[in-house]
Amino acid sequence: MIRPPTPAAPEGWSREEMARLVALDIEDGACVNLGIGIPELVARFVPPGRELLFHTENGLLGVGPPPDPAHEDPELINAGKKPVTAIPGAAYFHHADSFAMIRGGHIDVCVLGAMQVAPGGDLANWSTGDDDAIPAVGGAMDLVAGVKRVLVMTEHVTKTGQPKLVNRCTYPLTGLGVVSRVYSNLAVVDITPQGFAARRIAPGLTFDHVRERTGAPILDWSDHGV
Amino acid sequence: MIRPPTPAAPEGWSREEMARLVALDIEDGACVNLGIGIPELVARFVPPGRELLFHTENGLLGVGPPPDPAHEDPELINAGKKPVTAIPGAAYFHHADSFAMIRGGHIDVCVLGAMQVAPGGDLANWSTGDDDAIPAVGGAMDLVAGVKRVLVMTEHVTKTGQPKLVNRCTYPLTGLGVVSRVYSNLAVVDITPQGFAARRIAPGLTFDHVRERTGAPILDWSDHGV
Amino acid sequence: MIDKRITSVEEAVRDVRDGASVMIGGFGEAGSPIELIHALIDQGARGLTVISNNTGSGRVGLAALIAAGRAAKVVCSYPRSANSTVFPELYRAGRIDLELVPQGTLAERIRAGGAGIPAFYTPAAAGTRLAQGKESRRFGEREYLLELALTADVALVRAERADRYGNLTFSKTARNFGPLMCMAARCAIVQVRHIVDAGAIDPEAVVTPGLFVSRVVHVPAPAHESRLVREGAAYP
Amino acid sequence: MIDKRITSVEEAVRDVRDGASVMIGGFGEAGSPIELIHALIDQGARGLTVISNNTGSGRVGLAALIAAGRAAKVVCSYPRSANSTVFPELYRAGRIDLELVPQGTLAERIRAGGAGIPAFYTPAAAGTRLAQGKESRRFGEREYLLELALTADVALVRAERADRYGNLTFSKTARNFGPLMCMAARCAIVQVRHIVDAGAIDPEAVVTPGLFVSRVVHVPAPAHESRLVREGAAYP
Repeated sequence: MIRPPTPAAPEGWSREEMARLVALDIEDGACVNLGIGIPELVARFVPPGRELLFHTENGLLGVGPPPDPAHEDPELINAGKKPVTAIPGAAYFHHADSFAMIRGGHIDVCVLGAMQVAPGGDLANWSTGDDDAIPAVGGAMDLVAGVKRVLVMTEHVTKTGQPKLVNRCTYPLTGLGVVSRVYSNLAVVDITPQGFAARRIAPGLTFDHVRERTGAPILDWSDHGV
Repeated sequence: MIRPPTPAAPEGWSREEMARLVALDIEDGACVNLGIGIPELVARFVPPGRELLFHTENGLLGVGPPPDPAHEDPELINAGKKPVTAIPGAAYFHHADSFAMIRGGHIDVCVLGAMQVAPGGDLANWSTGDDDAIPAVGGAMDLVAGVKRVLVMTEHVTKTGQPKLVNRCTYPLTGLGVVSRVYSNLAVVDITPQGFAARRIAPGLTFDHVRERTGAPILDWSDHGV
Repeated sequence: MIDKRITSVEEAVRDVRDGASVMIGGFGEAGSPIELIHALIDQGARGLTVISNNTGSGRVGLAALIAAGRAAKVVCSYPRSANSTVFPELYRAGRIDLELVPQGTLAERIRAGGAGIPAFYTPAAAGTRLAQGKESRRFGEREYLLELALTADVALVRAERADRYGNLTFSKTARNFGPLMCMAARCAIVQVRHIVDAGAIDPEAVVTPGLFVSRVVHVPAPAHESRLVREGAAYP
Repeated sequence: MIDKRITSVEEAVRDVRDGASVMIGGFGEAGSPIELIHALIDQGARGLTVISNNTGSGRVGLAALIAAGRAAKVVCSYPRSANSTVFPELYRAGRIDLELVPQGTLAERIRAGGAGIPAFYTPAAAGTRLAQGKESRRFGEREYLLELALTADVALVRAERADRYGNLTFSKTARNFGPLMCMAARCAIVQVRHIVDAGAIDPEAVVTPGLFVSRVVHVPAPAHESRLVREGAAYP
């Protein structure tokens, strides 16, 4: 019996493991904005002894964990429009104040998804550029322009196996030279003056394995590359 | 015995009478900013049946009457730094919000003093322009640029008898073409496309008396001039 | 006596004209003034320019207004929704215009409109496709775009409490664009859960001072948009 | 644990450097952080650029800082006072620079600095002497001036309540420039009458969210500036 080709099994780190790596890299006391989707996982992995303050651009600093379903409030949501809670010490504010925080450099870290990242830190994460697609940008361009450190969490390649770390973004840009570091399922990759540099490789994988799945030159600055 | 010359006795309306005229001209429900000094008197003469909402640019909408001395609070003051009260229904806000109200056209009327007013509505009220004077502008330029209707309360002439309604302001301008109407001790004078026009003359005075003390052409649009 | 209370949502939106620009508060359903929007649908004004962060869910509220063909254009940061095809279908059919604006730029343009600032510079979208047709300028090391203020004829906003002066407080993240739209609209119409006596709102905690508000309508139990969407409701 | 509380005003201003730009809150005495200013005098930093609405009263607080010769320049809307000759004398002697800014423009420039807006247009001062040297531009029928954002190394601010996160509320008209200066300074230092537990400030009523604040100092009974001035006090 002939079986249809199946997508490759996920390899490298799981999403939870990626989120844990991101959380470990965020300094104690930081104000953090988590993008919609996978980045939301980061809040679960704040290391003991550290306190992060989570910001959501729809007007809350001090986002707490999701409520149990009985306590969901349609007026207390995050940017992904999911119910959240507010910690003691939280503050609500309007959208102009919220984006003043973002644009004014008062948010230390944001964690976003990506469609493509280029070696200079260019990010494309809002549109495929298809004529038929409904363009929708949300707050992504404001976040990458204003937040001090922009981290990206993403699968290393697309569902069809295309690299997301590329020489040049072919999708419409979200921002130019904005990304600091990429956390993929295969590697932690820094944006450096020399371009992409792998800082850490997922267990069981080789640097060559990562390089073959990266659409641009990449340096091996990982421990096992030293 | 020879006596030194004394200044002319005040003529025409008293300051309180001027304030009453101003108050009568402000529509029910208006938001009003009263300048420092004589304009503050206007609040005492709001006609029965009307409610005005007083704004002070240092962050309060809903200014109430002055407190009795035992209840003065150094943190509840007006733009002239005098103690005030807040009415039930008042709101406090910061300076950027306060001037958003002003600049954004949300204040209906402001009442200001003047050094000079020109026929096109130009106002000079912040500096004599003397080299030795310490320049200090406060919120006057923002007020005249943003408030919908700028009323001026002033003596018709200076202490030395010089007209304050002039062909051209010789003192540094506060704003160009901003004044709607002037309430002096001698007359109520509109700024019109034809220049100054006296709408009302103080009792016992003639239009000629006013004209002689005005440093620019002035029309007689008063009742007794019709 | 200053009293901005209006007896009904119908009365509150009665004079919205064809071709009006209408700011509509809310981020998703949080803060969306669903009863005012439904009243506007009933009222019938057409050719509207709608300024709102989203384009609505299901076939109620903002999505219903758009589905009814009343909006000629939307100015918006995120016109996609997991549970609504109303806007995409009209947009693909060329029957509605879209001005796509980054969310922070949208918020700041509305605030600028309310604050008498005709234009400002922002780094957001510099160097991207959304910079096309915009002036750019360097200040220091960076490139910024010139963005123009947004004002509107009318704002429809949902708040939590109001007094007769129109002083407002909001509820949690339902605040979002409401205070800004009240500033930027010539006529800000606000539906509130509670109307309280003057003085009942702590003057230190007023979010929107009354001078930004024209009309207040009491809607004590507003519909839950997400519940209506789950139930498959359509308006009217 | 995030905790912005500092044990003393001396400790709070210890690292202010010569030549620093320092925003100082207050409108007259309301909101003036007098204990922080006195600590800054004791600390000794010189050549400061002071950004403040006024230049102080008598010979205490801000006036004392200026009298001590610590300010090389002030950026200010109203540097005159009925009861202080400190600034006028230094200014006439050419020993201090002044950048005179209309009050609303000053507030908006500080907000812009905090909000990442490098520049904006305002109608205030267009066509006046204060427009000299500034770009002007028409939008619609009117002329506007381009105004640049203001930021600072340090802000000294007085507030009413703070929690460990630095969330703030203010007291009445002592709010004035405080929230804006907290936004615009790289290090915002705030003296407060009351320090409260996290959660004790209603999250709907927080005026300055904690991320704008670097340090909080408890000054339970701040001096009344006007009383000191009446008594003829001088600092130090």
